[in-house]
Amino acid sequence: MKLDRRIIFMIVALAVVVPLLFPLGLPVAVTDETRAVYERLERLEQGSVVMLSFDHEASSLPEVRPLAEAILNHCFRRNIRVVGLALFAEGAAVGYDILHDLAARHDKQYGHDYAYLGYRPQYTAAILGMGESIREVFPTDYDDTPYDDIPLLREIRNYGDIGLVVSVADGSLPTYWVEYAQARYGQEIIAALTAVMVTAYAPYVDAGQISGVLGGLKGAAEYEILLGRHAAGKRGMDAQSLAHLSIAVMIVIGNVVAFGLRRKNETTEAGGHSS
Amino acid sequence: MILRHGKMPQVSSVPFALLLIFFALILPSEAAAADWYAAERTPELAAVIICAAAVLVSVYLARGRRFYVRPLPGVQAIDDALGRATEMGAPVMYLTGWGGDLARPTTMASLTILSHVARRTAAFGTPILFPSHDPVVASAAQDTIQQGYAAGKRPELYNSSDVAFVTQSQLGYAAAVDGIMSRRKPGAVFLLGSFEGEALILAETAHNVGAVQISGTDSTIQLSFFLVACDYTLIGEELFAASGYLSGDPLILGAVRGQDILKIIIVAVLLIGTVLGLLQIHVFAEWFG
Amino acid sequence: MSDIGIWITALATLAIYSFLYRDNPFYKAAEYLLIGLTVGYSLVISVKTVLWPGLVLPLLGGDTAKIIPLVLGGLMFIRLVPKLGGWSRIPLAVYVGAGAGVSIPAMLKARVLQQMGATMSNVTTISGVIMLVGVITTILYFYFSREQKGLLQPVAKIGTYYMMIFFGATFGYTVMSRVSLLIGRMEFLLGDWLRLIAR
Amino acid sequence: MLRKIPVMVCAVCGVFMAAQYFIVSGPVSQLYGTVLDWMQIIFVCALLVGILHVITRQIKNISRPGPERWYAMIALFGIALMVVLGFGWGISRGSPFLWVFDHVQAPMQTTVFSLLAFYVASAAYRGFRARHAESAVLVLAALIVLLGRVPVGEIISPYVPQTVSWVLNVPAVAAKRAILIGIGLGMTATAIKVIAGMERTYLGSGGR
Repeated sequence: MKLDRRIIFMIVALAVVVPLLFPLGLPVAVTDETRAVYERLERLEQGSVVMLSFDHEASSLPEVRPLAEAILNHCFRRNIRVVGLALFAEGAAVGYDILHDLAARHDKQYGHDYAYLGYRPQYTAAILGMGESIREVFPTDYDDTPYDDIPLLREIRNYGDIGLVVSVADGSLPTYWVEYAQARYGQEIIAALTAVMVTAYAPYVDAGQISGVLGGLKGAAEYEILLGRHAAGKRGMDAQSLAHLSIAVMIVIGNVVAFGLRRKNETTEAGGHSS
Repeated sequence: MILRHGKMPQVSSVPFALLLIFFALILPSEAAAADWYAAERTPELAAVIICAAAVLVSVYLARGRRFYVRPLPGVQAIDDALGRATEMGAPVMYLTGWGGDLARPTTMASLTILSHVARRTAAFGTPILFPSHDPVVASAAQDTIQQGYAAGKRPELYNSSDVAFVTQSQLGYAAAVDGIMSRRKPGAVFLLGSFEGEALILAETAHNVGAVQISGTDSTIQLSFFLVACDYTLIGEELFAASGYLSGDPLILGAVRGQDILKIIIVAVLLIGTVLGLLQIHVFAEWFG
Repeated sequence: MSDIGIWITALATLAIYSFLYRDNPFYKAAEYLLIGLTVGYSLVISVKTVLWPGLVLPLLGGDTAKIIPLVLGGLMFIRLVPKLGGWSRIPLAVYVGAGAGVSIPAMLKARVLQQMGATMSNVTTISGVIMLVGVITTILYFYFSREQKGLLQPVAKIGTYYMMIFFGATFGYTVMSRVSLLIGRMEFLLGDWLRLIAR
Repeated sequence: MLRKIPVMVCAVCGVFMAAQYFIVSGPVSQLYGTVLDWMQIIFVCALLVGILHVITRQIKNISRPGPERWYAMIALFGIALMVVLGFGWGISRGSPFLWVFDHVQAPMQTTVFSLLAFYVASAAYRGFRARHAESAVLVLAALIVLLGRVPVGEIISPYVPQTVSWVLNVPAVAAKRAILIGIGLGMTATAIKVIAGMERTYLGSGGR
């Protein structure tokens, strides 16, 4: 059965739009993976420093923003200090916005509670360089203030002063954090990933090279539930469910149709090959 | 298939000398001069030495003979696809993906396969379209295709506007390639190299214009799409093996053989480590942690 | 967000979605605008945050050690003159060579040794055994020096099944990602723009 | 000369950068940091060269008659806009540069990417066929993850999410791990060949 692609497109669009307009309120259960990330951050001492790296392009913003916000809400609420940076050019502006927005929401002061270093290209060199000296890699912050003029940064030399690195990523960047910061300097890494990347990092989690993975819009919604906040991603979860369901149904229909055609072919021309 | 024996590039002796001096200094010093040698990194050093030895020795041995590489279904499909495009009187499109530059091993392997494809299409008189996201890759492809046509005695087939740099932007590249596909309607589309998010856009459009799609990539995420959307798919390392199989280049075949030896070593180590682990001897596995 | 901003964003979003119906001038205009903006953005960010503080300011401050990267970077620009293009191979060689050198021990440790260690460390559980079998059979699937006959055939077959599970799971997760992006855009169109849903 | 020098430079840089990993020494790690610094500068310069290519190409297109010239003008307008805003008013909070990024560039990129949600659906409909045992496993794994990772899976059965977790953490990890090992070996082999001067594709035309 040859179906116009546009009919399929329409089904997907409806599966997303309808539940956004008329929410179903499906329950969101928290997975162990998300809980592990939450508990790791709970174990950090107050005042310790988390390095949040915006390792993504602007194109994945709807997935990346809720993830970064969930982590930052947790950090700021627990008085954990945050140093932001970006290893992708487009992450630079996104991270700058998100960090300042969230800090304002929690009444945090720039230079004491958080700082934003900005962007460095060529991630291998940047990640390795920070293992020796962060000041060498970032002589100034994003707004051109010299590194040593920022009280929070003055206390930080290299990974030795960083409790945890969280890489918010839509691609292979956490691999570089593992290969260069974890393997070489023993830096602990957590990855907040778009859903598409989750399976790619499972081996690293299993081998203990990454301490935890927070995955996709669903992971962000779960995290907000753990934080006891009104789950911002919850409405999205209804749409997500319905869209998945409609695609699953299409896979099944496609197979049933193909199977039916094959049976028909076999009866008309015995032994004929299909596909 | 053309064997290129004796075309081995000259190996500079300087890096080998440097490597030798370095290792000669390092190896005996573990006990003596532990202050400047990072002793906790000995497992990595051992791994580097084993790998370098396996690869370099295999490449050296490959000079005089042709190592066997098992045939891969995707490779056999390449000639069929070229034949089909010729029958239809349609061109062939070849893409190396937005994810790779010239320094990436997959791009290098893909250009080797391109050289085979160019020679075959020259024999059939079928033109190749090669839009690229990277000016350096584009210029390397121009050389490769020109040489292939020349080897097939059809140098006049080459058209410089068919083999060109388009744009660096990922989605701009995808849109441009889509446009070329819907206008020129290639009979076969090769998607071999490092692909990212654009992979499915390209594969879907290729299906829409009725082309046979032969794909291969090292990106595990895009592989799941290629398996679903394309007619033949080379999985991960099969791309490297395919380039060796088609070119007969001793440099590539030697490296493939070297990696095969390493795989056997790894499987053996895994089995030994497991047995020792069951006997409660954990020291061995800890070296790897 | 200001109203003008919302309208501009909404129109740009709709211009791109119009491609789903078919290719059209609105989509093409949006596509080219996007190419221009991304190129301009990366130009500004890399000059202002990298080249300026990392090279120009130190040079103006008299840091003579920065002359080497200045020369290497300058040689890249020689590429623009086709006749002298060969000189750009020198910085390229530094880049590729240093990158290759750094990656050898790092790659072997993170991708090979640590993964082997994790595979061996918990074979006392059923899942551990299933894992070990999967790793070995999949590695052997990629053994090219012999035809997949005899013992190697069933082994490689098992490896294929493991890979299919992995690729299927990846496909599922990728759908999840792409749908999330669509949800994000729809929330914008229905919420910020049309105000049909609360934000 | 221009062929030999790069190969030597590449070899020396490669050997040094690999060797320093095993050496604990102040001057060595300082030199290593310096080389990393060079790599960043070279990368940015390569990027700028690429950007200049794009600009000259669009300028060429403007001089040609036909509809392409209008599109080229739009692209050049985009570049010029960001450059003028970025260098004129800076890139800090509240700058017009960031406004354009937030309101035009970022949402457009997101939208283009979200087109894939539709393509995924149509590919799933036509391509996901259980033709033989292997592809049946592929289809099944995709369906399980598709349903198991969203609330709807928990409604179908509480075992669905658990199954998904197991599938993701055991068989999928095994396959991915083997692929990682294989590609790791392939990349290492290539890196060794590059340093030894045997693999010269990166030098571009005429390198090999």
